[in-house]
Amino acid sequence: MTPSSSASAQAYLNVRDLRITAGEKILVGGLSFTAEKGRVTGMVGESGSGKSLTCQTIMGLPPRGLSVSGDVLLNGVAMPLEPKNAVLAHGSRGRQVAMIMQNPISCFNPVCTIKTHFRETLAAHHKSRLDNTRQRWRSSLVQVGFENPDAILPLYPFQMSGGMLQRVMIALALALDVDFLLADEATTDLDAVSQRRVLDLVASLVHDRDLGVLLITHDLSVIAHLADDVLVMREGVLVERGNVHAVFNRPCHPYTISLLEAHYRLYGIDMEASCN
Amino acid sequence: MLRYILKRLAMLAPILLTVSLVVFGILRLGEGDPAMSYLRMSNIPPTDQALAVARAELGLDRPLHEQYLDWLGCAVQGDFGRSYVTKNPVLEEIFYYLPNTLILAGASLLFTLVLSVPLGMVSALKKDQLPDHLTRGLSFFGVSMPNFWFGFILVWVFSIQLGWLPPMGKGGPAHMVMPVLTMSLMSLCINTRLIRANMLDNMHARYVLYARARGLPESVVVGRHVMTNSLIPVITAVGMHVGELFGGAVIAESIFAWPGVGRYAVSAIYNRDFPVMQCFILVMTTIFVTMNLIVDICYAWLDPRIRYEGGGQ
Amino acid sequence: MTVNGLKRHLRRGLVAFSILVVFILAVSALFAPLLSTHDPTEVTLANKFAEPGLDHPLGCDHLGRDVLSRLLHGARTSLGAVAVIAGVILLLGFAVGATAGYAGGVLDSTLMRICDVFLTFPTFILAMFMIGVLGTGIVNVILAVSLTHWAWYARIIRSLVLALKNREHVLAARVSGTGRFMTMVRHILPPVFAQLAILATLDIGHMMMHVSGLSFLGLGVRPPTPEWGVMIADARQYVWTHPELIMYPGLAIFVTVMAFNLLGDALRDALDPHALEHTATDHARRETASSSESLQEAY
Amino acid sequence: MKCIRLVLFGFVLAFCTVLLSLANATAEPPKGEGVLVYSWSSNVGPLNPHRYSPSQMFAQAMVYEPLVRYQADGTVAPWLAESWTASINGREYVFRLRQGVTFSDGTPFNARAVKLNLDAVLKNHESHDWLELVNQLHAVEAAGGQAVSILDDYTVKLTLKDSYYPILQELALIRPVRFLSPAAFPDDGDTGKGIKAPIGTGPWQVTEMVKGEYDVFERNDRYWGQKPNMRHLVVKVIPDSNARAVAFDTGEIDLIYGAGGHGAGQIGLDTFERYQKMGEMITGVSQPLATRTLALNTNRFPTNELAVRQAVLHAVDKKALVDHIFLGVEKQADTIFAPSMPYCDLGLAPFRYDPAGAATLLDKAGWILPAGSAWRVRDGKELALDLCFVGNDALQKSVAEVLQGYLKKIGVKANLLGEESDSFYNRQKNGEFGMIFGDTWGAPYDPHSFCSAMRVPSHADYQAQLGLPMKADIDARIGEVLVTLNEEARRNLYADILTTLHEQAVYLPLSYMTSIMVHGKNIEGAAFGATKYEIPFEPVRKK
Repeated sequence: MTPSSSASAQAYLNVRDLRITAGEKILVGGLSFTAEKGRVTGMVGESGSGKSLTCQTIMGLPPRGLSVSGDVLLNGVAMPLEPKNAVLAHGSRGRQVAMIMQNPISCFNPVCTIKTHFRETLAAHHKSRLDNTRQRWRSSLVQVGFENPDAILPLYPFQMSGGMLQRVMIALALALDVDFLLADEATTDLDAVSQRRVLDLVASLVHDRDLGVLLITHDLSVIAHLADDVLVMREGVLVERGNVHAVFNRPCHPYTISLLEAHYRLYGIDMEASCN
Repeated sequence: MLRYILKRLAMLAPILLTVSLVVFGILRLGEGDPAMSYLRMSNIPPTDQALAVARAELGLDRPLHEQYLDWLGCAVQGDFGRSYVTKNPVLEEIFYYLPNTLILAGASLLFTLVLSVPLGMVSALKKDQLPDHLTRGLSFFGVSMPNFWFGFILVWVFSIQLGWLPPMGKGGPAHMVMPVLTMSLMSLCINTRLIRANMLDNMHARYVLYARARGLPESVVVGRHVMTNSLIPVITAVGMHVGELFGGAVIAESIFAWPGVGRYAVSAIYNRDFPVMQCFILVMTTIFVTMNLIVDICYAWLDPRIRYEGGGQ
Repeated sequence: MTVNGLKRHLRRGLVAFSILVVFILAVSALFAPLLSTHDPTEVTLANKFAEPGLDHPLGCDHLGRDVLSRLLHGARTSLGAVAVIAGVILLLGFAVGATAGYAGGVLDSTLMRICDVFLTFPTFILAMFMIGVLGTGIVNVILAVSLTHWAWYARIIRSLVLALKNREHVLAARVSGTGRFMTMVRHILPPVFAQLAILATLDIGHMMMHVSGLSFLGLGVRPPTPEWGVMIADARQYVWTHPELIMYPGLAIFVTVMAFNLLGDALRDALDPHALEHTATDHARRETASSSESLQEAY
Repeated sequence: MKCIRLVLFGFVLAFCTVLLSLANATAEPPKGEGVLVYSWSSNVGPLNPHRYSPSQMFAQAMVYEPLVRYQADGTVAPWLAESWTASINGREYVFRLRQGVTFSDGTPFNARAVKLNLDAVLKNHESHDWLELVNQLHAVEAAGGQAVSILDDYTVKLTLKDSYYPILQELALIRPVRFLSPAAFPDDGDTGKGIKAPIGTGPWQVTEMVKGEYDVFERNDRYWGQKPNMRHLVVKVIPDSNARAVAFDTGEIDLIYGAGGHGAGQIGLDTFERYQKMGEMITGVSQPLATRTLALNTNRFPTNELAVRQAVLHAVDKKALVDHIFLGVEKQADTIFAPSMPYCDLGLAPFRYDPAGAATLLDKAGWILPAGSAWRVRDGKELALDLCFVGNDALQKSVAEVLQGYLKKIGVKANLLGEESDSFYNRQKNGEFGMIFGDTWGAPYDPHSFCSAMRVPSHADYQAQLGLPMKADIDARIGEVLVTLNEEARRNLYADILTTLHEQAVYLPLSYMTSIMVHGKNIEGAAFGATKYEIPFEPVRKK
């Protein structure tokens, strides 16, 4: 199924003609796609294809020194894209759409406890103190599978494992009641068990809370396992998109085919066989 | 945390013991003859007989290890002997002048921190803009400026030419301006550069990106995340600055006739007043070591990584 | 882009300037007797405070000695002393640091405890004390400054060697059967030397200020040896009537130190051992109570 | 946020500490009307009249007074003793004390006080053995006699072992024969170990001593003589002569007064010349007070040779030295004692500046200048000597560098050895020098005390003269001159001694030291004392 123009009007995230350039060099060239709530949209592509850049730009945080054009509509509202307007965007950033990142241990401030991270995040979005309570932090930690959240809160990031921190990131997003999650290589550095656990968690959240997810990864098995739709990126351009089954079973673009081939060969699966 | 502090405190004693051994070793193995200085300062003609008497009196004729243990025993009780020149107990003299030096050093350290933090921050936040260029240029000049020359230029400009500041001595806060500037210039510039580099490093850290992605206001992002992580390493640098400042104090006190322990020590060196030199270096080193200990404890206190790793070992 | 270009231009200009200054200094230090028009110690009272002119390009000092000749010979003293100090420090620091880092075990901890003792003292104070005991003179100054500085280097070299020792390519070389010595020579020494070159260049200014500072206090070289710190101290009493006499040697120190700092920065950029440096710094920071490295980094 | 708070907390704490210590430590000397501000290189010290360093002589002279006072013309005048009589044999002196004199604490000054003080001095006679007067008195005591006896409340008799003629000069010295209030004596009476308080009969009394910063003197309102014009005298501690000049320029001090010369003196002579030329300042130079000289070692190669010593003396252009280094403030010296000193006007022929003559002398002695070499050689030995000075005394350093230059011109190599005072004095003691600086002591020590010390092995002069064939003879004559009562014999003996030393070229006198003085036009009445050790602050008035 290809998203139609009418569907794009209702889509939660709507990216139109996004261009990112660094001087003469085009990093992302005219990217357009949509993603909806309650669905997982996968984005694949090799390193340097502009996936993470797109993700950061959607959050309104493109790296300094890049020029950005195009629109990002969130729930029908245009997000400012220039970094100097970042302050304007912060109302929806984090509150409606949250990002979880790879290598989580480097994403937490090493000298602050998990509690501090919760408190400051909620404080940034909820003015009232009533909502910013220990109760709330605990419930979101429980939701991501921590059975004893009180033991987690006073910990420092370096005292926890990557998988745990990844789940804390998700818990931080949940505590804000976000509608949409950008998962940028969120499971790349994790061991298989933690990866599985995080992916299962994401899947259940999509199902239970009608969360929308944009899942960026270069691991095709993760896409196959979790995504509903898939976007294939190459050198800043979208080369193929569609329902995950459709794309994986009948790839059209040569790049998609080579990606899949490489993946199957690595896992010793004969491509022809699996397609048929 | 308590364990960490105790562990560090326990290390203090052996460090100071070794320090005393080194000081004693340098003193006894050097060429100078303490008996000679003692006699000259006592206005006793240094005949061979008088020298022998003085050596016996000062215990210089006994085996080295005995001399050391004796000396250490006295030193532990705060008895560093009497100055050859003034005949007063050395520790008393040193402690008399010490507060003046500590005032200067403290004020310089404070000045260094108070000024370098905003300068470093502004420089990093306005990277490659005018304030940054100015700060970087100034700090580069400052790092290359010999403090004994700088002090004299200050006197020349502000006392002789303009007549704004008192050129020497101790008195009100105005008397402190030039010595403090002279002493802190180097530390200030190093610190500014350090903070700027740390800030820039940290601004590209992933946790800053994540903090922004969580929608934290910029004030919180910079004020809490970038700042804390940039400033905590500065605490370590404070330990180093103290060492530099002590060196600077000797020079500043000489230029500005500040009645501190550094100037006293220089005159003691001219006179070869060995007990004073000995006590001076021991006291300064003890302060330096203690400062570093405090710095380390502060560092551990502020940076949980050290606290948890260091304490567990 | 033009701003960046300008910056690069400026930077390149500064580096060229620093290389030029260091070159001039080295030349004047090496060939001071040939370049200077007068004997720097020759006293001609009739020329006291002579104005700059053809015969004396920078004039004469309070004893009628040619200032330019004294400056040139001062470069010889200052740079010579610093060169010897740097050599001693590097040799000693390298021997101790590399041995400790590579050998490990009891030897390592023993050597490091010795370093700790030297790191415990405030450097300038210890140097003063040593001069006080040993007496003044260029040899004692060199001795004092070297002995107060080498331990930093030993520590840094040890951390570098330690960090490198466990690097993949070094481990790979070891596993594939290269001998200990050859591994050291091939894989560990070159990056350590690169790092040392940077550190030493950045530190030369610092050492120079120590030497001149001691001389300024009257605890350094003995007269009539021309030395910049001594020249400043000598010129102090004539500052009202002849302020230029205090400016020349001061500027000489300032420019020299600045040139070496610039050169060190440039060297660091060129050799870019950034990753290495970080491993080493992290390592060292955990180990040393007083992290000299962060200070070094800031230079 | 926890972290930031902590850092802030640290800052505030540090700031408070500094403020607190500042507030505590700031002490202020008196200021304003009636306060004269002077400066010295150190604190004036404990001011024990019977001890030496670290007490400063100028301050001891302000607080304590002698029985007789040395005059500028070389004679002694009555002071605490109104009159005296000497016995025919020159061994007994009876002093009639001035009545109505009290110490500044109100204790009367009388014969008892004099005896108490002299006994205290004799108790520690070892530390005063350089002073023949004390030796003479002690010898009497040692022989079972009484050196100091009270004849009545205001009459004291001193008994000497020999007829030592300079007794009055030595009684005029600043230390150790001056008088501490009996009330300030320690309980065991031994002033060698310390005193309770520095209380004397002098025009000033100490009221405050702040170590490393300043000392305050106050007018002694009980003073029997001319009372000081100023209520207070503040002596600031300024160890460095440049800092002193800056302090004077900025009005921190009112008066520069004392020896000239950067290093040991008050200000550099160039600075003094600047004030002279300025015109807004009143400057003054005293009459010659002592001699700045170098001793040549007659007991050491190569100065053991008369020709070399004579050549050295002829090689130095003293006029240029005096013009450019001493800037005319100190006059050229050709003999070891100024002719104005007692017994010293002998009309000795000076060693003229004559480099050619010096070279001829050396040539004749076999010292040949090889072609292409800067230094003379004889029998393969280079003509080189060690020139020793105190390394951190800028004036000595300059002079040494100049001398090195002159000697180079006649092919003599001078190795400069600028060392700490310790090593320097060590060389004076053991004779490890070729040429060494040594000033004469000036009035009232010259010439008798100085000559007397030439017989003591630990003096540079003894070491320097040791190589002279007639050294034993010189020592014998010195011993004789000090106890002879015959004026004519004394004159002849001195002439003999000084002529021999002059002709043997043992000393290279450079200049006659003077004191200098600089003050603003608001100060009047400042004048020079009779010796270089005292400063008469009493008549000084600040408008």
